[in-house]
Amino acid sequence: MAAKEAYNKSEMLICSAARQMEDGAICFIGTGIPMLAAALAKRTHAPRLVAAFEFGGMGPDLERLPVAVGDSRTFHRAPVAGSICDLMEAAARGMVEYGFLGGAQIDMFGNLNATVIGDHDKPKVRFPGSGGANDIGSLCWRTIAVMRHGKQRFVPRLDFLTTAGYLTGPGARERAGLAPGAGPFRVVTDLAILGYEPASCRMQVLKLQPGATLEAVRAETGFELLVAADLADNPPPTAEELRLLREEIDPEHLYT
Amino acid sequence: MAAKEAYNKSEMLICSAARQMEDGAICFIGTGIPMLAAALAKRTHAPRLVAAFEFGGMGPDLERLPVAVGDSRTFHRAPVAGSICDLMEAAARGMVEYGFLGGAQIDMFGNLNATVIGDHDKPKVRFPGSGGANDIGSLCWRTIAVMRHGKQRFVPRLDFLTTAGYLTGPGARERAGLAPGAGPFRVVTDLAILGYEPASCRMQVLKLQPGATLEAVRAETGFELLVAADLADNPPPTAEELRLLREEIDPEHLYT
Amino acid sequence: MAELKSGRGPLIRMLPPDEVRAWMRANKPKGQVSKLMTEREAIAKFVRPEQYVGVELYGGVRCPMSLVRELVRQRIGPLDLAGQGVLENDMLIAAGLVRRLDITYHGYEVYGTSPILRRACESGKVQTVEWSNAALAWRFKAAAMGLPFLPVRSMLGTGTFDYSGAKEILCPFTGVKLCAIPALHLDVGLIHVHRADEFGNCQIDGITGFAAEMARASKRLIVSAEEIVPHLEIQKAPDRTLIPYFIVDAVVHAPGGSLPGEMPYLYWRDDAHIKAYMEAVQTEEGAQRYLQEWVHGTRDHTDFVKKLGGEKRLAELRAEATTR
Amino acid sequence: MAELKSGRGPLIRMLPPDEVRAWMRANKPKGQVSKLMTEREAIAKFVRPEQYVGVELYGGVRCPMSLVRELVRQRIGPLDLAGQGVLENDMLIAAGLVRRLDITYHGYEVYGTSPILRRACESGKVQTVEWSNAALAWRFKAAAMGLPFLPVRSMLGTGTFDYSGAKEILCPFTGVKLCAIPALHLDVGLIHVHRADEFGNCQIDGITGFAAEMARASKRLIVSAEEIVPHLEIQKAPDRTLIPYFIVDAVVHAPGGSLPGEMPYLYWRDDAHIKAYMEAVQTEEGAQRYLQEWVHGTRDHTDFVKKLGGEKRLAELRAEATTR
Repeated sequence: MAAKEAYNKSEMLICSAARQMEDGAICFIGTGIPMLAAALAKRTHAPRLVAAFEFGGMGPDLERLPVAVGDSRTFHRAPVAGSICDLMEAAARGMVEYGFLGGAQIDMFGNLNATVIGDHDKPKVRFPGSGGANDIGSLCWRTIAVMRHGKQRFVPRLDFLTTAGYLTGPGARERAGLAPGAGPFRVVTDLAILGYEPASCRMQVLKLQPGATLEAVRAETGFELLVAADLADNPPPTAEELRLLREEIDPEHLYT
Repeated sequence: MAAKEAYNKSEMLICSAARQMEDGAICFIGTGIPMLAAALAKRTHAPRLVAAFEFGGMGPDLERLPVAVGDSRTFHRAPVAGSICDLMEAAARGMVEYGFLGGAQIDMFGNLNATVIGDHDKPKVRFPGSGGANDIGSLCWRTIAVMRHGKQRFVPRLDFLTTAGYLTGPGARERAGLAPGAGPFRVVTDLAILGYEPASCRMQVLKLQPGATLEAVRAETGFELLVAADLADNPPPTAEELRLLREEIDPEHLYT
Repeated sequence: MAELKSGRGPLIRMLPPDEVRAWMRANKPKGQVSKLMTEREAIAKFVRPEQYVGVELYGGVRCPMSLVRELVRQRIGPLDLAGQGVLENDMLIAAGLVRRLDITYHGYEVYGTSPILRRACESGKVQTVEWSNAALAWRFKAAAMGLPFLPVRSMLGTGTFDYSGAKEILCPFTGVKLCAIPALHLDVGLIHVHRADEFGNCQIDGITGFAAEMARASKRLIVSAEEIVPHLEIQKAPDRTLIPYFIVDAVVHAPGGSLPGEMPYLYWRDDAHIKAYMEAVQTEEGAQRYLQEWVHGTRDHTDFVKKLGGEKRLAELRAEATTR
Repeated sequence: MAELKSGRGPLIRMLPPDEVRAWMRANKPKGQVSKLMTEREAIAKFVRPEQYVGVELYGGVRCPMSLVRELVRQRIGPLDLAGQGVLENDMLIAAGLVRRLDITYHGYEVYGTSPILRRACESGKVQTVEWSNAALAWRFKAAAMGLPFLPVRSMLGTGTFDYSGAKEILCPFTGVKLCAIPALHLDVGLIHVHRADEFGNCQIDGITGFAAEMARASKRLIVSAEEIVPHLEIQKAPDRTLIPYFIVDAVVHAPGGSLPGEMPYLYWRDDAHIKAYMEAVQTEEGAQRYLQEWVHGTRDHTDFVKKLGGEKRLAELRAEATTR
């Protein structure tokens, strides 16, 4: 690989996440990687992507990168600056296709923990908590988790189930009262792009990141992974993606 | 009575209704007599009266008389131009003290009919329906009905119960699920000012309009009326009230 | 729970939210695309017989009259109606296009009851289900929130409840009795606004009535606007976008679209015309004559405004508009 | 219904709406009276130990920091908190004033978890009850609607539900399972706005977060405003009044009141200060040193702004503000 095309893990995550976004769709975006990914997607294959931010901003130009999901850049030159209820209720009505999520732990059904390690009332580690994640996981059609791969993150059993993935498997979301037809869609990590096998709702490897092997992915995953029949390689960030990211989107390297 | 102090029934109703309003209170106002009464009250004893209109206007100056509960005069120079949910929910929170109501029929518990005469599905007469009346009767602390007296209006049994008064008597509102401590407060007619006897929730005559007798009130009422121990006379419109009404509030005599 | 009552309904319209969710996902464009079209195109494209339709605001104020007249011109019916509206619903009923009505108030305010409603109901031609004003707005709000129902504290204990489609429930936290009202989704909603861009981002000046809720409760939403503005104007004040583009299906340019009703801050209502209308509709024949002359007798909204007196009459009504 | 679950709670705050109704009737002035006062007067007048308090917005944006600092200065606690807020709640917890927290998100967004929250929770000093962001906003909305609860479609099936005070219910119309969340009334709400008049009519520019709902859910509402404007300015645009006077109890003039956070369109956040804060609070001692220097070490908000760099620093942050 030429020197100018060297890239770090963050850049790979951002480019991989950007590629999951669809033109003309509404996506809930959180702080950090999803914001960069959305900014990148808007400048590449998805100019009409509508980035939605849970506190009310919707469809900003993303000329300058927001640093908080409520800051003024989340509604700069946007068609809408509304309220949290407004946007969450739009999601409840089925208007929001994608939601980006993160977390400290994920299980094979795409359930996420962003609350605690250990006992809830006397936790070993207290994380920030659900925030909008639970709502995004409950209300959006498809959620995309972006995380670093690792056994302490891809766990057989969550310490706490903050945000619904497929819960205990097929039909479990619907039995819990969540709207049908929705759920986890992708997990983007530094080692792979993962999806879910429709019949079992279990996580499966779809693509390997450049340089990663299936063995490496398995070694960093605490539960049994399925593998897609057409397992493919995720292409590395292109020179243009990296240029946009470094020169236009995050020139001050706030995030990368 | 001097000629210049002659007045018609509408004027008497308006002046009587205006006197029921309290300074610094929020009152739901409907089209017609309540609007004139509110405009008069603001110019006399209640300059800080806040007239609220169900479609969102609140606290207008009432310099020009609204002709509809949603027109632009209901929020002219007002602090708030909101929405129907906004104002109705403020009433649900206990913020609205008074509500004015009208109707085709009223019973001894202050229940009102503004829906039909005869069978609901094949009515003899179809009236406009509840509109905001049912909400005002359910949510405001005290409602004031303004009606012409007459046996066909003051009836022993309503054809249809559009808006809750005291329903079947003491405790009935609470049993139905309505918030406690609220209910009908006054009935202003061309013959009398009526209230409700607290123990029985039954309508009682508080004051007689100028020239009216208790016998006349009873003759025009289709149910047994209680009479306040301190039955008094309601003073006729003052020269100043009439002047304001005729010269400032409704100079084109749209309503009087 | 045996003692909890239900209104006898019927529920003219009750869509499961999950069905609507899937419909919204499949049918609403989520990117910003131009939706500008004529009133004729918009009505022909989105309104079908047997549908459930609603209009906003009320009392001849900011009313989508140009769209309603076009609906009458195209004679699309029978329709079910969400029942708020003085001139709009009145005209649709007069045109014989209405089958059932979720009524809350239908009358002429100070001018009393509607002879058109009276004839329709007293003859049994139009079936009514009763609601309060707020209950109907809250039913839209339930739909706007993506919920199948909302609890409210109106209607309890009354005939309005008994002849509605509401149900009593008990609060799971406090045990108090509440009135549960079902979400109300429109097949087509009609709203007139002050300004919109080509994508459907809308601003309203003054009270907003139940526009925010009804717009979000509409499967198809046709917006008419006094003014079509460049997108940049919307972008400069995104906090004024009451109705966002992604819930709008058609944007129709209609200056004077609320006539003969009022448009706050822009023009006052045409009282002479409204009075003439009210006199005309006292009889069935008069009502039909009015429709013939003012609706079928005008090609489109521009033609209607011209017939009303054109720019000269508009200037008079603008002069009477309420100021800021 | 036996299979329906309840979160294990506890409900830190659940007031019967009828009690709040009566309280609102008795205690809120409904006419327009001046409520201008200093931050010191407002906090001293309305905040008491053992109360349930909440702030808006979130993430160091339009945050009522001047009021929160004054609350810390007056050392009023223990308090229960509605848990949204990066800098505000963090500072109140650091000051040892918080007992229980209805948490949804408490962290530094891109900068990660809050060491202050970690120390408070991991030591068991602060008890948390879990909610989602929207659930907390909807709990305020329930209170704003005068209801004891709202049904929602979040939280179901998760530990967030299990460790909340929510309950499962069945929709009386469709039979679908829903999450019922109880109304959340604040004893005192703190909100920072762009402009207000002396009576408390408030305008906000940009996103409104959960200001409309939280304001209406507050028994006492203290508003700080960048600018106090003549009532006439409010009257000329009554459709911009997001928070009406009759729900406001105190109006405090606080230019730069959101600092070190951002105020949309007016000034960008003071990143240097926020980073220094985040470094300081890595240790308990550092957190106390920060409070000593920047809160107790400043007399009032004016003094705080002066210490931050006064007009010169403000001018820099204004230059970085997002444009329209």
